[in-house]
Amino acid sequence: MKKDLVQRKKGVFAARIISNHQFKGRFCRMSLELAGLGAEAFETVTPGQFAEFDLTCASLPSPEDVPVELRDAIERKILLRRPFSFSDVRIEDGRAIIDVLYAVVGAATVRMAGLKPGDEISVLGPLGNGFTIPVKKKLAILLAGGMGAPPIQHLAKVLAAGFKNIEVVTFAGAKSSDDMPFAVSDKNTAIGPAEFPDYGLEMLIATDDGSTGYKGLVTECFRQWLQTCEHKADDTIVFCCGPEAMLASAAKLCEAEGIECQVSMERRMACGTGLCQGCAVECGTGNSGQSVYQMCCKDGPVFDSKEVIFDL
Amino acid sequence: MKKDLVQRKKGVFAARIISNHQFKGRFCRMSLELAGLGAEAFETVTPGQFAEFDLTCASLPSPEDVPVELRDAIERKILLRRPFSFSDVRIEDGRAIIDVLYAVVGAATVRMAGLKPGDEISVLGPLGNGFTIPVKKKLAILLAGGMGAPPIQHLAKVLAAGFKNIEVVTFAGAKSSDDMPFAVSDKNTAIGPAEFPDYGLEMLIATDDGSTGYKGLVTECFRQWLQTCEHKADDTIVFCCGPEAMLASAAKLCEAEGIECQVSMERRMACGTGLCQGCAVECGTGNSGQSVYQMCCKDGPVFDSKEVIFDL
Amino acid sequence: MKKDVNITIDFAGLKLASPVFTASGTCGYADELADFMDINALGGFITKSITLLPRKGNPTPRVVETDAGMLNAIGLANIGLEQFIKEKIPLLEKMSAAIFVNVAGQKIEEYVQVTAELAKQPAIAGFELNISCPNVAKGGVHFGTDPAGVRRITEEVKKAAADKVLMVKLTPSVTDISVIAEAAVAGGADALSLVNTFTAMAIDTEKRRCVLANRTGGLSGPAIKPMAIYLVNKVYNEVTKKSGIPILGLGGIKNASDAIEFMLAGASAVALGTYNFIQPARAIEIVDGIGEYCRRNGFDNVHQLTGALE
Amino acid sequence: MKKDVNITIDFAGLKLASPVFTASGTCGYADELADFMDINALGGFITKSITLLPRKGNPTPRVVETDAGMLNAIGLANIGLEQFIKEKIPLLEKMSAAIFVNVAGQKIEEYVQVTAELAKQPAIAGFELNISCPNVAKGGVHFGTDPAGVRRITEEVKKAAADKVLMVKLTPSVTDISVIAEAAVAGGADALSLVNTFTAMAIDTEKRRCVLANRTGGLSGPAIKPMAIYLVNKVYNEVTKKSGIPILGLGGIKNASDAIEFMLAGASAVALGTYNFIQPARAIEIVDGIGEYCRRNGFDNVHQLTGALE
Ligand SMILES: Cc1cc2nc3c(=O)[nH]c(=O)nc-3n(C[C@H](O)[C@H](O)[C@H](O)COP(=O)(O)OP(=O)(O)OC[C@H]3O[C@@H](n4cnc5c(N)ncnc54)[C@H](O)[C@@H]3O)c2cc1C
Ligand SMILES: Cc1cc2nc3c(=O)[nH]c(=O)nc-3n(C[C@H](O)[C@H](O)[C@H](O)COP(=O)(O)OP(=O)(O)OC[C@H]3O[C@@H](n4cnc5c(N)ncnc54)[C@H](O)[C@@H]3O)c2cc1C
Ligand SMILES: Cc1cc2nc3c(=O)[nH]c(=O)nc-3n(C[C@H](O)[C@H](O)[C@H](O)COP(=O)(O)O)c2cc1C
Ligand SMILES: Cc1cc2nc3c(=O)[nH]c(=O)nc-3n(C[C@H](O)[C@H](O)[C@H](O)COP(=O)(O)O)c2cc1C
Ligand code: FES
Ligand code: FES
Repeated sequence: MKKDLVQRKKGVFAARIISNHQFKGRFCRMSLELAGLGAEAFETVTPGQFAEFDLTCASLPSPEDVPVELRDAIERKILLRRPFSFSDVRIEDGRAIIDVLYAVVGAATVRMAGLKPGDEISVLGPLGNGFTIPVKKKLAILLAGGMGAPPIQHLAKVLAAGFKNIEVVTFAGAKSSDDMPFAVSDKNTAIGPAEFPDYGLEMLIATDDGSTGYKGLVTECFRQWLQTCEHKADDTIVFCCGPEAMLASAAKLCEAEGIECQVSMERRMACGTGLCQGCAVECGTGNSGQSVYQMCCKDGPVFDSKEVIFDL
Repeated sequence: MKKDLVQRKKGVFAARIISNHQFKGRFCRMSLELAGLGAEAFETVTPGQFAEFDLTCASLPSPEDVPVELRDAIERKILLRRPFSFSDVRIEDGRAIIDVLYAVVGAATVRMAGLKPGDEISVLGPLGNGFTIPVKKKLAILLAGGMGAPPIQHLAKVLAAGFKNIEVVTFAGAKSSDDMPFAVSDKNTAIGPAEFPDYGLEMLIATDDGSTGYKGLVTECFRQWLQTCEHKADDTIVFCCGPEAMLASAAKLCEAEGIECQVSMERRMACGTGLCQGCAVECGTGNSGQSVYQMCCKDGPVFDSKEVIFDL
Repeated sequence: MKKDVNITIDFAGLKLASPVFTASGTCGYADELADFMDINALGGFITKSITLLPRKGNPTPRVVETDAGMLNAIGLANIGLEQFIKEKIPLLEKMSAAIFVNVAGQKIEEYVQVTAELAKQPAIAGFELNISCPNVAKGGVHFGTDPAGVRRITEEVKKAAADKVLMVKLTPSVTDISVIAEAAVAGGADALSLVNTFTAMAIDTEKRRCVLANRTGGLSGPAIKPMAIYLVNKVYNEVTKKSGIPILGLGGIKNASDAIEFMLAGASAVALGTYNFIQPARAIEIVDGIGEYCRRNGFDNVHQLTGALE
Repeated sequence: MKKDVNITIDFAGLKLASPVFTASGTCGYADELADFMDINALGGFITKSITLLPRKGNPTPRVVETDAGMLNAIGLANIGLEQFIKEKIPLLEKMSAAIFVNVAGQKIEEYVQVTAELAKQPAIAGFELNISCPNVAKGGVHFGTDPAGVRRITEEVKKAAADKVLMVKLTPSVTDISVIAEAAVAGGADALSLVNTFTAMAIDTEKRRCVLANRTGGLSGPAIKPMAIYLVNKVYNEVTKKSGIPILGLGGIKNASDAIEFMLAGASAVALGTYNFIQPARAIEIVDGIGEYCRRNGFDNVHQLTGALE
């Protein structure tokens, strides 16, 4: 089975856009298809892993079609790939289909939003280490903050499909309803993004301004919920992805409660493959008081929250 | 009529691609449409004028779809606009339609070939000075070498349409049949590109390798033809566009024969508007033996051949 | 909501309509740009380098594109002092922007002579001393790399400039630009402009020849911006902040956001160079964009941006 | 039709499989790149800078993209000499490419100590002396700008390097790079590599803060290529051509065509840096592309390209 192993390693693959559309404000969904070796490489992706997309070949829209605040930014001649995690990866007819949920925030994502079905981009991946699901847990709590949603969605699906004995509760937070990177039910309550209910999972929503769901930080919503939770800390695990402040506060809470917590970190990346040492995440080294930098792309992006010294 | 004048001045305009396709080897034809002020500005274009296209926004094809010899070149992050003359400009329903005939030769033209109907690019123009048609001439000889064809086609049409009293003979040359930037009749004789016969003009073709028409340089073909020509030198004018060596040899021949000759020059351009002084064409200053640099973009691109000191 | 922002600036004693200039050698003699924008909203306008005698400049090719940049080796092509006064001053007189004449030469005496002659012209607000052009065999960048030389030429030209503003344009290609800036200030410079282009080369691999007839050229455009920002910030912190001498920042500016980077780094005004070629109305769009930025961020006076980097 | 081209080269006495290296700090410890290509077709492999003691490097953000380039301020993060020998040498031993260890430090003694220790390792072919890193407070680029200092450090390290090849990596940010190159050669350098990154800065205008935690960083990538080509050509013409010392050319190489530009300008070999991040198999594609170019242009030996500029 040596051949098999070699073929499944990460690589640079051509991916074809199947669909790509802006569905709400600056948020877009894109599906990509990889065949052959690419499909094999992406077959075994775990939630939290990511890929680096080369968007330099994509066209730029007319300035009028670009939000005013991005017009200067998009004139930069881009060079580097961009990291994206997946909201789902599946195999259909021997091809890997990758779903990406993304926000248009700058020079590369503006170009990305202009990709059309049939267009091809170069994808480097899969990269990094995803979430680890310890089979003996009984409760998994998923926390998604803002654009941290995609890998959490991916994880929710994997848990629903393959870990029937683990109960899953999901929390999603954002500044306001408009900043939720998915559709929210018009009941303005804790009924979640399109995908989550599909997986039959419980979902709670929090917004800073109360425009949907709980009014306040998602970590505060989670904290209150936890007080009513009947599972033992030992049987529980928390998975988070979102802004660093949110990860830090979830980590602190979990540490206090003795709950295992995995956080997916984000850093500016030049390579995504461990070559450049650009994506440093400061991590403690036991009780020595010393710290080292680990690489977000290679050692992460998912870390045990107790290791990370958050950069706030 | 002051307002009119102001509106017709050159400017930066959005142009919409109407059609764009590769029709033979590396040669493509594109039609663009300009509305409003753009249409007014381009209404009065004369053959030999040009515009600067911003192609930085256009997408890049997959490397496999690019000729091997261009694969490295197209990785350059392009910055500057690119100059193109027109093979035709016409007004339809108040819009200006511009036809461009171009060759895919590098980073910008590869992107250009990927533009699709409906896409928009920014066009700066019209620029430079085109050919001047002295009404009292009786014979106009048009010489097109390789990619020098577009403005000559444009000129042929204008002559056919508006100067019935001027007889027109066209010569088109290239290295070989494949390097002719237009379809050639399968009779392998002096029957010309698609557009020329439409205008009812006589057309002679020369190829260095004899693959179509006269075997030899187009200027040599012209020289031989001239010996049989019955018009007086004074009644004759020659218009040329093509490689500098061809222009130089046509200029020399015309000077010897006492025939007026206008040449359309090509230079690497950074601005196209006279700002950078990059596109210098060396020109004599009468009998002083002195020379000055004139700007191809602003003083040309069409020059009286007697002025130019060719750079060979 | 729209707060009134004052975008006029005081630049070495000159009252300018805005902090945006067009850079020497990239804006013709203003008539070319006037086709595309209202040039009176510009704060300043800097001519192509003027030398005592007319210069043809270098043979062609003189320009070539590189990644996010371009090389030029124009070679200080210009019509010379006499014709400049006769033909161009009347054009420039009509502009409301402050006119700076960029002065170049092969010997100090030449700089002095050109400056002294032009100092008599009321249409001219000041001079930009080009001791940093990489594209000429003599003079140019050679003057700009030796501190004692910089000080001396600045002193001499300052005398010739009489009551006009003297701005010294620095080359980026030195080990420590602050030493050169210090020398220019010591010599009496009223303002500094940085940066000029970086010496560079492009090779045509098929012909195995340099693309430019002059072999080397000056690199400009977005590619150089991060280096230019660094150099402006360095000179601001180490030299001009304490002496109060304004910096004209340039090098790779594309848009208002880039211009603001320069101001935050320490520039009092900015100049647009290569991008004039791509978007000939961009200089004015930058004026508007800077005003917009001030409004959005609660600055009521554009000069508050200068050095406002945390 | 396909002529056999010899793409092996002699580089300062080392027989290399090809003239293509991967550049320090951009290729990990080789295992990362091995996922993407056959690293044995590389001529040489240069490690991240190694210092005597481990260095954490700078806080984050350490990288930011700029037009056609990027800034990095990694800060010489590395595991230190001891761990390098224990953990990385066994990995590197398996490679057939010539292994160069990039050596950095804050004092000459540190450079000497690291070099002397590593000179005992048979897996190592040579050293690249980093006297040009812009991202550390002490040492780094400061060593690289003073000719006397460059000569001294080269002499000292040369002794410690024993029979290994000593390559000195030059900073581009000096007034006259040939003076520095001359000093390195006088100090006993067996080869020169140029260029390292250019000091630069990027500002986040919304936060009014430098993007990099370290404020400044080193500019690399396609943006710098025309400057790097010029500097290689200058050092080749003025210094190494006569002394026969080979140059490793780098700075902004994207593909074979860029690599060939460097060789025509005077480099004997080239190194790929930033582009490893974008196309991790590119170094090998460049090896192939150079061979193809030689074939097409009638060169039967790749070394014929060196300095073949008209
Ligand atoms: C492992 C990983 C997974 C990711 N997954 C997703 C995803 O699924 N969906 C999604 O929309 N985005 C995701 N991102 C973020 C995404 O990579 C960036 O939004 C994208 O690179 C922005 O590119 P741009 O050129 O459009 O914006 P730029 O012009 O590069 O930047 C826009 C703004 O964002 C800031 N910025 C850019 N990158 C970072 C960064 N890494 N950290 C902090 N600030 C930054 C810039 O300062 C600027 O203000 C992920 C990032 C990482 C590291
Ligand atoms: C006034 C004018 C009118 C033109 N009209 C047309 C036209 O109608 N149709 C058309 O196909 N082309 C025309 N051109 C040429 C066209 O501008 C170039 O082919 C185009 O800019 C190439 O861009 P690129 O990025 O694809 O190639 P690049 O990568 O820039 O260059 C490709 C190759 O061409 C060479 N090259 C590029 N520009 C020039 C130049 N100006 N002079 C000499 N060599 C050069 C380069 O050295 C390189 O070998 C015209 C040029 C001028 C100045
Ligand atoms: C084509 C061209 C010509 C130039 N000519 C001059 C000149 O004559 N004198 C001068 O001091 N600078 C000259 N410069 C330098 C510019 O004024 C400016 O310093 C440089 O281009 C950096 O700015 P940019 O990146 O915005 O172009 C020239 C630049 C270009 C591109
Ligand atoms: C992320 C990064 C880290 C680097 N680290 C080092 C280093 O440790 N030592 C060194 O001598 N050069 C280092 N360099 C410089 C490169 O080796 C090279 O000189 C420079 O990047 C120019 O080449 P490029 O444009 O191909 O990247 C680094 C460059 C980058 C981009
Ligand atoms: S992004 Fe380069 S090491 Fe992580
Ligand atoms: S192209 Fe700039 S002056 Fe002609």
